[in-house]
Amino acid sequence: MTNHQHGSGDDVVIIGVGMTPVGEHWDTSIRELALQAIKMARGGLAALIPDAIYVANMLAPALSSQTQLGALISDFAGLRGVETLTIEAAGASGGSAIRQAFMALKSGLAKCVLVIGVEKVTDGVGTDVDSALATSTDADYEAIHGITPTSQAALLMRRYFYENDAPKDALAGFSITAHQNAITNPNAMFRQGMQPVQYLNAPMISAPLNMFDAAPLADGSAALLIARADAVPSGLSAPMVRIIASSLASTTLALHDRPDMLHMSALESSVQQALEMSDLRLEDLDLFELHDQYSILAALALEAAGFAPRGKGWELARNGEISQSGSIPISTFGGSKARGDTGGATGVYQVAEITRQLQGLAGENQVADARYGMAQCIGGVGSTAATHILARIEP
Amino acid sequence: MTNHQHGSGDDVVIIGVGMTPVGEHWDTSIRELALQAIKMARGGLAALIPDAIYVANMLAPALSSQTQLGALISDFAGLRGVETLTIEAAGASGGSAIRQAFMALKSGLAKCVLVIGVEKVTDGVGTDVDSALATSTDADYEAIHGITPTSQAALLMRRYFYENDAPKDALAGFSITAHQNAITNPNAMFRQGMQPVQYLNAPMISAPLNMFDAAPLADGSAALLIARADAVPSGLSAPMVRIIASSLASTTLALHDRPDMLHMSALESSVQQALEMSDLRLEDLDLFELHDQYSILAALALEAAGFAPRGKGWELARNGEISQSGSIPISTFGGSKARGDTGGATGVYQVAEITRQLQGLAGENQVADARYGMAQCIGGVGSTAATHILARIEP
Amino acid sequence: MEISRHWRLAKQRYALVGEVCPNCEHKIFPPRDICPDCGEEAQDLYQFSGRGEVYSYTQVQQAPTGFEEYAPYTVALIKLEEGPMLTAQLTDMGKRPVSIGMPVEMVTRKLRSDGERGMLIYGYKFRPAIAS
Amino acid sequence: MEISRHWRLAKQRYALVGEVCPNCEHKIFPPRDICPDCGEEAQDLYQFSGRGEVYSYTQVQQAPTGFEEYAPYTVALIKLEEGPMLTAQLTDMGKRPVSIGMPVEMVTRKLRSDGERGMLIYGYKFRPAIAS
Ligand SMILES: [Zn+2]
Ligand SMILES: [Zn+2]
Repeated sequence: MTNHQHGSGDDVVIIGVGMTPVGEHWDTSIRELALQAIKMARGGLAALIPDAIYVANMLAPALSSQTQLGALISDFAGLRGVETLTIEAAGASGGSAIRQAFMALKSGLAKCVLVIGVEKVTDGVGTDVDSALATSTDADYEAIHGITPTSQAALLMRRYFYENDAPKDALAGFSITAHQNAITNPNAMFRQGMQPVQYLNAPMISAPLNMFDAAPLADGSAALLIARADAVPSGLSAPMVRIIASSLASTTLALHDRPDMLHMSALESSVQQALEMSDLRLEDLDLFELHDQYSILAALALEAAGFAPRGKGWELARNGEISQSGSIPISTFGGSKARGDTGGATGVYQVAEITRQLQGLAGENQVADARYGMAQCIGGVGSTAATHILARIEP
Repeated sequence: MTNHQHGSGDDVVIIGVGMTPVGEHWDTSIRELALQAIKMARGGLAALIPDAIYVANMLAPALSSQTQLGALISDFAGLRGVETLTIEAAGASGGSAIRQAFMALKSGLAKCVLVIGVEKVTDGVGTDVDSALATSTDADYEAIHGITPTSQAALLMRRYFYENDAPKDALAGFSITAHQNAITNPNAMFRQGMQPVQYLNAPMISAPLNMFDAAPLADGSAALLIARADAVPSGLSAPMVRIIASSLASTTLALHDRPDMLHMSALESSVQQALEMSDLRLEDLDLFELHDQYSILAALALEAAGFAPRGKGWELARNGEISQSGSIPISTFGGSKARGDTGGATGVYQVAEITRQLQGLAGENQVADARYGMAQCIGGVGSTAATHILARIEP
Repeated sequence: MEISRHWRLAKQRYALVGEVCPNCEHKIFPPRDICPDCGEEAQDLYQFSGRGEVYSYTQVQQAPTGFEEYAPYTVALIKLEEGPMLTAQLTDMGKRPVSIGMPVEMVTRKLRSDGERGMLIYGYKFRPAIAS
Repeated sequence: MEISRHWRLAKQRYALVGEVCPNCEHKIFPPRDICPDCGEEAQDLYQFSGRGEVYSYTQVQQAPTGFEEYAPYTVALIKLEEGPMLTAQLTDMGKRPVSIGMPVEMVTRKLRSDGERGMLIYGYKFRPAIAS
């Protein structure tokens, strides 16, 4: 294993983190929500003007009738004139924007990039939200049949249970763990925890997928101030965290086009690439913020990454290995499931949360002695996957 | 002036170009349209698998109910699995995607990137198209008042005429030149040319802006295969062209928020940055593909770049300086005005056309001895501007 | 919305016309210009039989805009006997329970109505196979 | 669409309430959290007089969805007497020709109707100034 402590000038480091609470922000517009996260991320560094601002978003064109979020948000944040654009890869938008920031910084053409994930779901109502979500499926051959990401996850779930002969509550542990971890996360939407019996009695929303198998879609914004090591200002108040690997991979957009849909190839290859880039092995990772928008996706993500053999991902949720003190903690602040799912902003929340863990600033959610964390967000039910590995910088 | 012939390994070169005709492609879906351009760009280089595919698009979420174009198009093009995402900055999407490719290549994390601009306008009808275009304005404070980019251009035009005391037909030359150049462009939508009298008699679509002051919005796709010099395969059939400068800048999204709206600050600063990066002066440029979606924007772009003093951009269109043999040829294949406006794909068409010019493959549209060309596409009426400078590589 | 798109897709949606790769003989649906198996151009039309079996299924409770009148409805992944998989609704089920592996056949039905403009879109759904 | 958004913006739209920067005294409309002039937080509410003049104007022939019933209509950039510029429709013009520099004042009118759900959105438009 490489020693990641010998830094060089083109190292990519996170120097500021901001997250708004996730929930229904009826009184807050998309620009205001983004600004809240930006202010936190820029904290005491207001004098540091980012060279570029990348906005990750998937729903604003449909739900807020708004494009050009880059210019809108940059100007509203008092950063008029900056290089800016919007990046979209559905639920993988956030990780994709971080990937672009990583490359911009590595190129040396930017010294400091601000990445903002923002989603304002409550600008839409009722069936319009479901339609907007369905745009991440194949419009011509999936959405036209009345399908949504939720029903696609249910199709995967039913097949998974059929092939692996899993018990009815096989996935319950993902929900229970996420809700447990959210209790102490002030940004989380659900902080009451949940019991196994609640899972068993939960109403179906797309059988066999029940209410606790799906994450609530809600408003939220997270921001990261990321810089090259040779451009980091002195006197930072919090420890820095390094992004040591970054990758983005895809597969078919349509679920039915995949030769083997229970094998999440984009997730697998993005993890392989990230491990190779970081020169780490899976065992070196202390936590894994995966995209648990649906319980089944958590199981499949663990399998694709290699933490469990095919068909056995659900067992990790049964025996405590994904809990805060387990062998591979996931959703340490509640994940999409209990923190709330913020669409295209998800990947930015994940990296922000891992940063808190590696800084040792995770409070009651702290994973003991966390040195390496991996984040993975996905677009659609596995069409795109962005994976990042972060490392603690020893003081 | 720097000698741009001493290449180095991280030089960014265009090794493949594809453009579909612009028009109403009723029978072609967005994925098929993109594939047509990709096939041309990859030409004899099918063995070269790009490391990343960036899709530039602004209207698909609204008009085709489709997001995740990256995964959709990559898979359909036989490039399943590749790193891919969508970039949006309204009309500047195309140039923004090229900018991201430029940085990815400079970083060394990618050796070859495929950039695809695609817009499928005819998936929408009537007022839905105008609504989709209006998403590039400020939804809360502009679009809600019934404004569209066309009426914003008209507001700029009326004020411009008022302040500069310009004659009624001051901008006619932009249309006439563009239509003249399009006659010999097989990809152009309008190939009949036009006469001054047609401009004078044209119906108003948003007075004082007439039918010939606005570009027709239509379907089209353009693609660029871009590589690092150290990864270029041998035996290319066409000369290569180098991207020697790349920049992206912004200003306020809302027109009313700009302290001086006839001064296009994003356009100006992106040109300044590109000139500085290329170590060129304006006089060194042999052509300028500007974003002439509206005639007034052409005049303002020439002023912002420095080709004319404030309020005098229109005079360049009067005395032939923007024509094929003038001092600064623009819209050499018809521009958005006569080739057709393809929304987020525009910037990719522009760079593809400049490539043809610098390769000496522009046929009857050839600008004599073209060595340096500049492309600039803009989002909204000047909210975002992406500028690139390309150089011929001497054989 | 999107009138031209639905017109364009009518052949595939009404008649289940896909392609066969002239190179590797892989059958392709939905249609593509490039064979996903061998990378060659695949443009020979192929008429599918419309027979297949249920690979997975679920019941949609919360329908997107344009599908409200049908909710709840059952969507499924159907593996066609020629090989390809597709997404479609199940119809004409009566009281029959759905199961994985169940034989089904294609029928043409109304897929959705486009509220404001009143456009109706037709295409394939699948029902229990009457005979194999 | 977007019911909460329009509810949220009602104060600005009905009453032309913006902000004044506590630092540089710049008047701000539309409202912002950060003063574009000096970069300070700007959150002191400020009631604009509603008087201003036409900076530019045009007539919209081809209206976006939701505005068809008003077309053709005149949109303008209005420079408020306190400094800021905004975008709004002109109304109650009668036969009076519009011109740059024309004094106008704010009134509240229906901005658009949201077809399917029948929601009406009200807000500021500007008419020729009756008295200055
Ligand atoms: Zn084949
Ligand atoms: Zn101030």
